Amino acid sequence: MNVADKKRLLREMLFARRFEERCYEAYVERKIGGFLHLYSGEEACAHGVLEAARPGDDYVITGYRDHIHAIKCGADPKKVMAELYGKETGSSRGRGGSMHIFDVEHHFMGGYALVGGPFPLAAGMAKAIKMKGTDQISICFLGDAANNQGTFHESMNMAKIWNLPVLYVCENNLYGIGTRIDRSTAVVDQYKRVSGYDIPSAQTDGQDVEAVYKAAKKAVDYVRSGKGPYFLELMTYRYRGHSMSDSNAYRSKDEERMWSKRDPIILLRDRLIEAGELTLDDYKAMDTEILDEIEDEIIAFAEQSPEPRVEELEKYCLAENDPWVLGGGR
Amino acid sequence: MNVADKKRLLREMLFARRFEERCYEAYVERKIGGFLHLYSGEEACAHGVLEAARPGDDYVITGYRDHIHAIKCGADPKKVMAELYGKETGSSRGRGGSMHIFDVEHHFMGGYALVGGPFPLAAGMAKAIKMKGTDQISICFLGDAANNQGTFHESMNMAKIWNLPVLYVCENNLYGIGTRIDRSTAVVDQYKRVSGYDIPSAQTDGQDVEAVYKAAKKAVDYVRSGKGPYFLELMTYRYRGHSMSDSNAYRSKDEERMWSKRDPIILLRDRLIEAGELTLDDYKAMDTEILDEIEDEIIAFAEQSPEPRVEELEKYCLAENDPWVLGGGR
Amino acid sequence: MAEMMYWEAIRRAHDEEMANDPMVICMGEDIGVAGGTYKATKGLYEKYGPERVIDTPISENGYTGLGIGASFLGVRPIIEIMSVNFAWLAMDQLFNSAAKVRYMSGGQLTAPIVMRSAGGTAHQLGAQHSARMEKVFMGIAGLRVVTPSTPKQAYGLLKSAVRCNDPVYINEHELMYNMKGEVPDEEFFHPLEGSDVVREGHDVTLFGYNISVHWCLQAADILSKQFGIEAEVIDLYALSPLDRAGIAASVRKTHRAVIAEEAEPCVGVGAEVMAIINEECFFELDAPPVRVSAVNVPIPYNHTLEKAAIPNANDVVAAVRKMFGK
Amino acid sequence: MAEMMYWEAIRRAHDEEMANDPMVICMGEDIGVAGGTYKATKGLYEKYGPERVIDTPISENGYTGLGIGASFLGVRPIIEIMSVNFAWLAMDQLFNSAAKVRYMSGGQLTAPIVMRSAGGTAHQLGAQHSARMEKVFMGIAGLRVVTPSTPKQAYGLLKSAVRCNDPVYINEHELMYNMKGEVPDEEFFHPLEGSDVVREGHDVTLFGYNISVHWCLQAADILSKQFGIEAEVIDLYALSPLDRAGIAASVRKTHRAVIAEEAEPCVGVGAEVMAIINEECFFELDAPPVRVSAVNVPIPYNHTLEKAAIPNANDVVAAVRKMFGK
Ligand SMILES: Cc1ncc(C[n+]2csc(CCOP(=O)(O)OP(=O)(O)O)c2C)c(N)n1
Ligand SMILES: Cc1ncc(C[n+]2csc(CCOP(=O)(O)OP(=O)(O)O)c2C)c(N)n1
Ligand SMILES: [Mg+2]
Ligand SMILES: [Mg+2]
Repeated sequence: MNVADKKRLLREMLFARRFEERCYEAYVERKIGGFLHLYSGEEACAHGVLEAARPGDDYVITGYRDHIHAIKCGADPKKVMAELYGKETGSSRGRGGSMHIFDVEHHFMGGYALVGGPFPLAAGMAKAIKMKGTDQISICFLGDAANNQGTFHESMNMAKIWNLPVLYVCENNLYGIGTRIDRSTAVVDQYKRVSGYDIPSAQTDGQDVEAVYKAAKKAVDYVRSGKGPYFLELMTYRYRGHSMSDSNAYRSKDEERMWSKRDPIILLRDRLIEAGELTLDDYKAMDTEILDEIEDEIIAFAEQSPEPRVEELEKYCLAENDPWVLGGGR
Repeated sequence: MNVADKKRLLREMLFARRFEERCYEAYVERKIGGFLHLYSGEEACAHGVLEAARPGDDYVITGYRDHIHAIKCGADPKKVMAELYGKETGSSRGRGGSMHIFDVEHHFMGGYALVGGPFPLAAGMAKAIKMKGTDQISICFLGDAANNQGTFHESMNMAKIWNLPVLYVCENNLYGIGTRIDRSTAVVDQYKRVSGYDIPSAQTDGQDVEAVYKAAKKAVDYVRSGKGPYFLELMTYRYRGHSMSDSNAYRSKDEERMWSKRDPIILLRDRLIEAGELTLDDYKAMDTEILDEIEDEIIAFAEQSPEPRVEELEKYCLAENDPWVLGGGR
Repeated sequence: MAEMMYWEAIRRAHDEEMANDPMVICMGEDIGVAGGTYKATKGLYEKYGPERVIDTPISENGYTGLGIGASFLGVRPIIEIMSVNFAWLAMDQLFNSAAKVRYMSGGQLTAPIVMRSAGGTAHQLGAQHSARMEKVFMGIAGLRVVTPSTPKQAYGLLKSAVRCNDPVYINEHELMYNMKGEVPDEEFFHPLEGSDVVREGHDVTLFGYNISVHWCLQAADILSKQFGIEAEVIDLYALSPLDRAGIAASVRKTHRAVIAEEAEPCVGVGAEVMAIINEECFFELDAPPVRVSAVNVPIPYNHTLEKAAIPNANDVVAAVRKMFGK
Repeated sequence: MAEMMYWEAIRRAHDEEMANDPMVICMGEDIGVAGGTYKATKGLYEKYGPERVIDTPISENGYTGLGIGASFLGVRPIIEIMSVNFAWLAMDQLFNSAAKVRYMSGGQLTAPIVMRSAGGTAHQLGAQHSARMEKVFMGIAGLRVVTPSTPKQAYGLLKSAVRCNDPVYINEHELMYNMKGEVPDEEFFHPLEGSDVVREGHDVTLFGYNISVHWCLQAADILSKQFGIEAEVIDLYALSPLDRAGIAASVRKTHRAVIAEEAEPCVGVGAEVMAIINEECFFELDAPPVRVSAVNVPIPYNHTLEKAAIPNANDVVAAVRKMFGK
């Protein structure tokens, strides 16, 4: 990664943080409803991995904690925010909400709310890629606790026997809601769990975006070269509760403090400052610019956008005017 | 195992073989309906393992290929055959059929027809044993292909984190119906698949009942001592098609011949003869006795037993006269 | 008689049943250390320990099956599925194992489990967290289905369900956990079959269950005050088996029926109640029975669309007015 | 017009669609090398190879999800679930992913998969292999459900299902795979909505689907010959959405209705058709509609009990005779 890339990444990650924190406020203001799962603290995961891939071209899928993955793939943050506001201009036309961001144009194939659901979907996208013969890959981001779902096992096995171009990224933030990983999981090092499928894997610091990038590069190259699936575990931490309705009482302040010392944004910022590539003032200016952009463009867009029309409630349930429903193209 | 035990085991296994082959005939004669899965060729698995355990006291569960496990637990072969005949005297009163033999009195907790279904049920029985604080164990027999079901993964993980006294026995006969194990499974050595749950495991020749007994003894002792779950893989082969409706065309004659040379009954018989503990005449006499018993007692019982009464069609669906349905014991 | 919230009533039932019988356990995701998403098991982990209040991995089919297996040996597990939407993952064990084992073992073995979950559409939880699935549970022989509309029922139904020898599914509602109501101070077991007349009337019967009972009660009030129509309201707290006699008795009296259900109509509670009415007392009807149901779509996130998808008391009123031409 | 068997018709549809579009694949347990339990994919492995005719591991939810994911990118998977009883394991992906994705993505993404399976009670397969689950599939928005009663329908419905942009579930019947019937020689696409009048009559309408259409036809014959009752028979090959207009039109003509279903009655096809009749043409009815359904039990193994649990043509005749007091 060259300096320009690093600076861009820094900006992207800072943008992600500010975006998520602004969602928090909007939720408190009751502009956003439903379940809201924020990515603060985990930014280096999506950014490091996708930087090593081809966002917008490779196919990406994840769970309910999905805003940032969508944006990094190329989704317009305005549309993502409008989705959270439930507006017709939202990325899913206000029908999806926070857990169901979609931007198919940019190959962001959605956020799904059933834990473990995306594992087989990602393998399926890889199967399609393989049939088409392109050099794209399928990338699935999911949490640590999701790996206890049966779909994990079934998908790893299928991905391997059919040699599918899929990269599974485990964002291991040590908890599934309020349950610590060691209370739910026999083997806590997630990268070790795929030995039963003969899938190569690695575990990496998920707070250092450069480390993530390096590990992901290797993983992406492996998968893209046609060698089959790969499993990458990133050790990370979420700053906020599981969702907005989570008290977060199950974690110690000490643990939280320890992790906040390894903030992915600060880590990269300080490294750039140390290398003389950035000043604190540059950083502050960047931050101000981001905050302004979020307020003046993104929130404004979401606020001003229209709601879906009630007359269109039944739209998008089934395909419209599909000729085969009548038994043929005529 | 002393000589008397070995001779008894030989008789039990020969009985099992003759019982299953007689089922085959009865099916052809249309006395038995539905799906019928025979155990011929795999006798050393159930016998070796349960010989090392406490059949009738330990809790045993398996899939649809279940006659012999039930009998080894203590189920009366007459009742098992009557079940196959669909009679009221059958072990499940004619309601279950071949795939659903139950003998709860002897702690044979049933045959289940959904592949992978018994994995969590077995863990649950182990949980109950643990709560009761007895030194019983739960034993689950299932096939190789069942291990690709999500319940396998979920159950192994739970059995380990809760340290449950359950022994999983994989009867690896190399096929799931007509699909060879290497076509459906990334890691064909099944005992290796449990490393992802930190469960100890072993692989053993499943045709040599003494070898099975030895490996099972170790496994049973481990589980009974409270150390947690164990996984035992037995390499075996079924002689017949998957069920009576299976053409068995997907296996080569060579392969079949190779395995028939390691017939579990012949292996033990010849070992006893070689050691001077048995003559071929003894064996033949034993066989005749078994055949007579099957015909004169077992088949006769099944034939002569009455069918369930149609008036009792709705019995056994819900509990009868359960006081709590009316809101209390009064 | 104390007032308590729906969740408190459920918690109390858990607590009493666990105190009464050491074989009663509860299990589910985040029910232990965290006390349960809807607080149904709050404080029980501290009281009964990790062997009886079990935080499970995210393995719905697995831990449901584990509970069923334990129940074979006399354990009485109360299995929480956080949201009914996740129950699709556990249907295999619930239906293929629990609901069938008594029958296919010729009565030897039974699976006395309780499964409970939050069902129903709450506030903007989106398509994958808003399904109403009671009809799926009702359709299968060997399983009982109940659904509490009040804290009292939530308490008493769970108590009886734990002791009943059949597997019982309890359908709770996400929006009702904070609802308040009277619950008797003394121990109380609610029947698992039957139905309740919660308001007497003679012009029309409004059938509801769970949250829709409240729409019916509201609607009955409006109908009485504004239109002079006296509606009888029946609470179908038992969805399987349904109370055929109770349904028929009320229709014989009022000669008209409206069924309010939160779910989409197709093969739902409304259809079944209509079928029962047709079978039991067709000639008593003065007008065709009507169902008030959701629009047949996955539930949208947008609040306005969401509200438009789900029926409410006004829709019940409108249906009755139309029936009476008022 | 050639005679072929139901399984041959399904096989032909697979073959033609796979030949027509390289993105059509099929997947399931033992469908490849072994040719499929009911031969629906016989010979296709040899013709199209392992990348398109895929023997899956025993991982129903996994491979269903895999098919859905592939369909996001334009693949058209035909997913076989060997027996509908195993579909409980795959409901999560079918309902939570395939049926909801179009709606919750605001129309961006669709899952044009076909899932097909043998449903229905065959010969003594026992409780875990004999469930009839069509009602479960019907109740969920976003999924189409069809069920062929003849080889011609089996062929034409699968062809249209493969091309349709919605997910489609096809309910086949274990006892019908060897049934013979005419199938047009030229390519033919059957509509996925509507219903067929398969026998005209004016005294009563018998509604059937899949195997129960044949009971209705037999019953109509007996009724005509022995009792002078001329029954109209309607084949509800589309179970979701149901043909409200077609159902109502026939009842307006005959004023009487009997619905024959192989499944237990509770929240089933019979209930829904009765509800539709009540909603569409209640005042046209000369008698209460009747459903002829299975007894509400898991299916027993014993042959006599099994037969007693499942309805047949005689039960339809009896229901009509009772209705006419004959
Ligand atoms: C099938 C299913 N079960 C349970 C839930 C409830 N739930 C939502 S998120 C979650 C924890 C997931 O943890 P993890 O996979 O580690 O992801 P993280 O939230 O930590 O990013 C649970 C239990 C769900 N949404 N779906
Ligand atoms: C959930 C489920 N899927 C598929 C089937 C159909 N089926 C029955 S047995 C079987 C193969 C199982 O093979 P294995 O576990 O190796 O046991 P074996 O028959 O070889 O003893 C399959 C696919 C089933 N009964 N249940
Ligand atoms: Mg996590
Ligand atoms: Mg096998």
